[in-house]
Amino acid sequence: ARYHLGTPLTPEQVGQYDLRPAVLPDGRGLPPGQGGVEEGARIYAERCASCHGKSGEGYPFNRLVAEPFPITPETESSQFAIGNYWQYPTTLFDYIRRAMPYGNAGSLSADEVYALVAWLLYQNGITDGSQPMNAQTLPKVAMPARALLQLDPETHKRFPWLKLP
Amino acid sequence: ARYHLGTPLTPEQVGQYDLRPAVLPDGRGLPPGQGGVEEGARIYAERCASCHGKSGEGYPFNRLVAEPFPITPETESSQFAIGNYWQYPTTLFDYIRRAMPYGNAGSLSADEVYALVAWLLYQNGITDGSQPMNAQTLPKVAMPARALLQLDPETHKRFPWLKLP
Amino acid sequence: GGVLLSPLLKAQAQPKAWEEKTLEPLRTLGSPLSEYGERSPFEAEVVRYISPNLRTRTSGADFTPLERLSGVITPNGLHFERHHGGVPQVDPQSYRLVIHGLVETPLVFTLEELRRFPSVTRTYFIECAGNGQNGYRNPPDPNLTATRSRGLASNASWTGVPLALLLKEAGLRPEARWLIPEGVDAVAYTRSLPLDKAMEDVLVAYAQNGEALRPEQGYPVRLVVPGWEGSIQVKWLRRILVTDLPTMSKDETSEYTDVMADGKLLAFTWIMDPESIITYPSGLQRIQPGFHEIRGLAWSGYGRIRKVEVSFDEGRSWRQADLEPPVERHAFVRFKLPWYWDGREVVLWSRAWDEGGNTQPTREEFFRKWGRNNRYHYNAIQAWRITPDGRVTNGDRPLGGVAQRPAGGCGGEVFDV
Amino acid sequence: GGVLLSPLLKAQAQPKAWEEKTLEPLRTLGSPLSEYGERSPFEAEVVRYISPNLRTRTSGADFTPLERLSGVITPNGLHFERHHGGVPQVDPQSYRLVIHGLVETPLVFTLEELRRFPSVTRTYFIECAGNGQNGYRNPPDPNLTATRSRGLASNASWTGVPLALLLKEAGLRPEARWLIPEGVDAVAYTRSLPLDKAMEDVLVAYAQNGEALRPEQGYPVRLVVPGWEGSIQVKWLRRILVTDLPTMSKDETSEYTDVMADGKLLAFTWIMDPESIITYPSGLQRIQPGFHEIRGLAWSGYGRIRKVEVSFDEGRSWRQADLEPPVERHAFVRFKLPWYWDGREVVLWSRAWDEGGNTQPTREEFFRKWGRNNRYHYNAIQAWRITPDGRVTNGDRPLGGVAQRPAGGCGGEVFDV
Ligand code: HEC
Ligand code: HEC
Ligand SMILES: [Ca+2]
Ligand SMILES: [Ca+2]
Ligand SMILES: [Ca+2]
Ligand SMILES: [Ca+2]
Ligand SMILES: [Ca+2]
Ligand SMILES: [Ca+2]
Ligand SMILES: [Co+2]
Ligand SMILES: [Co+2]
Repeated sequence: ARYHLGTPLTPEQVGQYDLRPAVLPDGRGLPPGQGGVEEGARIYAERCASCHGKSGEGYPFNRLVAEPFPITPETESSQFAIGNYWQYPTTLFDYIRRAMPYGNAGSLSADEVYALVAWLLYQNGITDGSQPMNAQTLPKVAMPARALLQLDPETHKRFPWLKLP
Repeated sequence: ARYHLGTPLTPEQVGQYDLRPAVLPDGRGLPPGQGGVEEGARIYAERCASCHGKSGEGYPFNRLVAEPFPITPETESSQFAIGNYWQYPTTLFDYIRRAMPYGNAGSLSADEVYALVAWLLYQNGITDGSQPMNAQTLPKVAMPARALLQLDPETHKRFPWLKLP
Repeated sequence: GGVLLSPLLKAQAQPKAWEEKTLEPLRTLGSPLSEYGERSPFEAEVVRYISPNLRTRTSGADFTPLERLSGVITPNGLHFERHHGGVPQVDPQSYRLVIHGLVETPLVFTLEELRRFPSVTRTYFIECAGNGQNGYRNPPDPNLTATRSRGLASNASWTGVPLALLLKEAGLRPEARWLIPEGVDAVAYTRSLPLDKAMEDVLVAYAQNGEALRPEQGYPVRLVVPGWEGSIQVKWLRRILVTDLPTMSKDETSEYTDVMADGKLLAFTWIMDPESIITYPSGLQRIQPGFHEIRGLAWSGYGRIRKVEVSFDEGRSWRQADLEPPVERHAFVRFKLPWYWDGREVVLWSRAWDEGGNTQPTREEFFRKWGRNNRYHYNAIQAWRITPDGRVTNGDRPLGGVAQRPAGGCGGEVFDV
Repeated sequence: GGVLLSPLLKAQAQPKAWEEKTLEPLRTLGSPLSEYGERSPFEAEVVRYISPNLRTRTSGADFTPLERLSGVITPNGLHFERHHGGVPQVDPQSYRLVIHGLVETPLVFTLEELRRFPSVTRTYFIECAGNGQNGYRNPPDPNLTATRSRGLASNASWTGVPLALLLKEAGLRPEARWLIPEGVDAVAYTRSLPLDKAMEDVLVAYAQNGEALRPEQGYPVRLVVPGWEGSIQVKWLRRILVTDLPTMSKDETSEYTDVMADGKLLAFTWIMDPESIITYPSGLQRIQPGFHEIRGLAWSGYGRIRKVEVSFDEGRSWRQADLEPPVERHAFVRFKLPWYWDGREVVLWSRAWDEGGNTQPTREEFFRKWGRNNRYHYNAIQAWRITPDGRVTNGDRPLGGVAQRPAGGCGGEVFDV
């Protein structure tokens, strides 16, 4: 501290300010709790379907469900969605907790978010839906598009230490 | 003409556009016509006094009448006016024609402007009021402050050819 | 008389040298002093372009009207917009920035405290990774304008505190590698930013072209990440988590991840490639034969622009344009080339070169590398065709293959479904 | 535990680390896209200063709020104003510029034609010759602010056509020496400008900070005369008479003519002397002990600023401030100096040096040359006094002699009677 500006925060204060913690690909930031496909389907219908379509096919807003095959250069960009394009399962929890339902984020419990994540992964053909999602299971889900992901070569040149999780 | 942009004007067109010609210190730009102190006093009372005071003493707008001695560094700047500060008689015609009465410029005839100029010079003690003002007489009036006027030395350095009229 | 005849004729050929209205302002007093000036009412139609699809969207983008502007400064009212949850209204009194995670002392700053730190003012472009998205259309849109071609980019003089100073104030732990900045908008927008870049030149900015940031650009505080894609320059910045891993947020995985022609997905394509756009003459303008100054803008995320070239024969030969000084790093540069149009059909191209030796590809070259269904980082040469009637239209060449239009992505023009 | 104790204590000493309101924007969607952005409503009180005497005046001036701004660009809505017949509203369609007099071919230009010429964009300050007028007060006004001290100056990126090109287009006759530019306002404002300067760097400008000129700055076209007093940079330009004599117009004789201490009157004091003003900390601000970055603006009509010095002991010793790049000719430069205030009373001075070796005088030195009743070209060092309570007031020293306040002149603060 060289300028003596800013006020130190206690760990408690940091926790209070950290309303929608960032979830990291290794699972840090995931809360206790869990949820499965069935509750997910129910919550989805209630809280999400009006914007993302009955089964996640999209409209008026983003498509959420795709084939579980990663995209190819021929895939229309309107088809890009969780199943074929998302590369990390943890992103789902992170984003739904921080931003959804749109305009009313923060209104879902941790269990509800886990359930929605479980349903969306299942609906996208990525999981078989048998396992509830929680802080242990979610980070282990393998996303098909991850196999296609590489670091931009220019970024690699500039930051040789940088590795994708 | 290297770019062939812009439209040439005939002398007639230039004349029409030159609504309030610039008056130069040698009298160029002054129109035919003339006017004397008496008409000047009458027109002043009608058209000017409401803004510049009954006898040109100012209020709500500029003071127009001062002692016919040039200002000194001790003269309050609120006392600066035609008699003690203006350096060229032609400026009076030029400015009244182009700008006065304020908000209604262009409404005075050449004779009327000459008359106002005659009255203002007389009122400031610069002329004895016996001569009507016109394109011949006006440029010859000697303004006391002209004797104090010098070119800014920095301007002289930069433009050695430049001389004050 | 003979000498004057030709100018006389020209004067008479014109409808009228001036109008009654030309002289009107001389007749009445104008407006008094005012506390905050507005534009002339005659400029009211110079506005950002909002796609008809997106007029009421709180997640979308609009475009700076590049061809209506001069010089390199983007006026604050016309800086392009891109947001994912609408423009929040933030009270500067209650505003806070928190730095926490792998630091010695988590700190909270008020706006006033941020402003007390040593400040830096620099001119930087900000460009959406989706800029140029209309270039993915095939066949090209004949009615493309410079605005719709490259208007998701703007340039401003930003003032703020170097992020490095704030991080040092909190004290970095040795394991720290990444920063996760977060916005205080309705989607708590987040991205991952390598600590190295932050220590180099990232600003925690509070002013834009001299005044406080505009709400659309993050009032009261945003990140400015020189040369990098706009989406990483988090606005309405409420906190920065210092950590050892990137978060792989929604906006760095389901958006702003690039689909390449070889089938790969590229993560973290942060640096914006060199770019240029001729703004005059440009799409939907109409010109007369005679002298014109070709004008345009160039910029690059790799540093300074070194030169801009203009071709009148689809790249067979090039003429070098003048660059208007000062030519700043990671900032718009105005280029200019005097030109006499003889009235014959012509196609204009421009390409920028930066100090790293990078330049812009043709469309064909671009798509050899980037996927046809990608939505980002299009920086191929933009062509303008001038037909003998003086009309300017999109001169881009159609590509082989299927007809297509981009969907999703930065949301500049299309529904994101 | 022990290590954390001190930060903990500090955190508890503060009223609250954040407020409920801090988190509010996370809860609701923000505003959708908009065509022309406005300032945050929280910035509404950052406005130009209009003297209570002049609120409704159509001849007067108002001040740029220098201490509320960052960097060097003056936002267009806050550029200082000065006019003699109100701000006319000019229709760009009917607008014309005529060049006549000692030319081969008198020409009339439409705005579109002016824009077709080769263009130049440069950042230049414009300063009213009456800037600093409050410095003529004796004793000094203790409540002076940076705005009221030096706010009749602003800085913008101007785009236009070099006047030289228009003059060459009309063709100059050999006797031509002077230009008489005229405005299309209610007083048909005129001045005299030597042809030499016009051929050097004068612009016929149509854009300001990227967009069209603002009405108060001459929409659609004004002169920009780099480094010279603002009053010669004629706005709403309707014509230029080319001639062999200056006109000695009202505004170069009854205004903007300088009364010197030796009793002489100086005509044509065009070049603006070097100037600097500390904007932070400055008059009526209040600061806390601890770190501060002293910030200010400097400029000179003689060219580039070479250095700015700050004194903490009324000129006995000086520290050199940092100049923020790019340092441009005839433009505002931002200077900065890191400083730790120990809470003891101190007086801050700044002085600018330009590339011609010119600097600013003290008040005493200034008045040895300039008349005490002059109203223009005040550029003496501005002092700010900081008292132990952190309040900043005018630190200028009273002069001997009679009490006085300026009257008339640029009309910035006083009635012109
Ligand atoms: C009122 C409309 C609305 C509702 C209700 C809504 N969403 Fe969304 N959703 C959106 C919008 C708009 C976006 C795009 C935001 C952006 O542009 O970043 C989005 C984006 C998403 C995305 C990211 C899609 C992608 O590929 O980028 C996911 C996942 C998502 N929503 C899940 C949900 C879930 C789960 C719910 C219910 C809990 C939900 N949404 C409810 C409007 C809505
Ligand atoms: C409605 C108010 C008004 C009326 C009527 C008016 N004036 Fe003025 N006059 C002004 C104002 C305001 C100014 C200062 C303009 C400026 O700031 O440049 C002024 C300035 C002048 C000046 C320049 C003073 C100086 O020393 O700078 C002269 C001379 C003058 N007026 C003469 C006249 C005459 C002659 C008339 C009548 C034909 C007239 N005025 C009528 C308002 C008025
Ligand atoms: Ca496609
Ligand atoms: Ca006095
Ligand atoms: Ca998406
Ligand atoms: Ca680009
Ligand atoms: Ca006066
Ligand atoms: Ca000055
Ligand atoms: Co990218
Ligand atoms: Co002067």
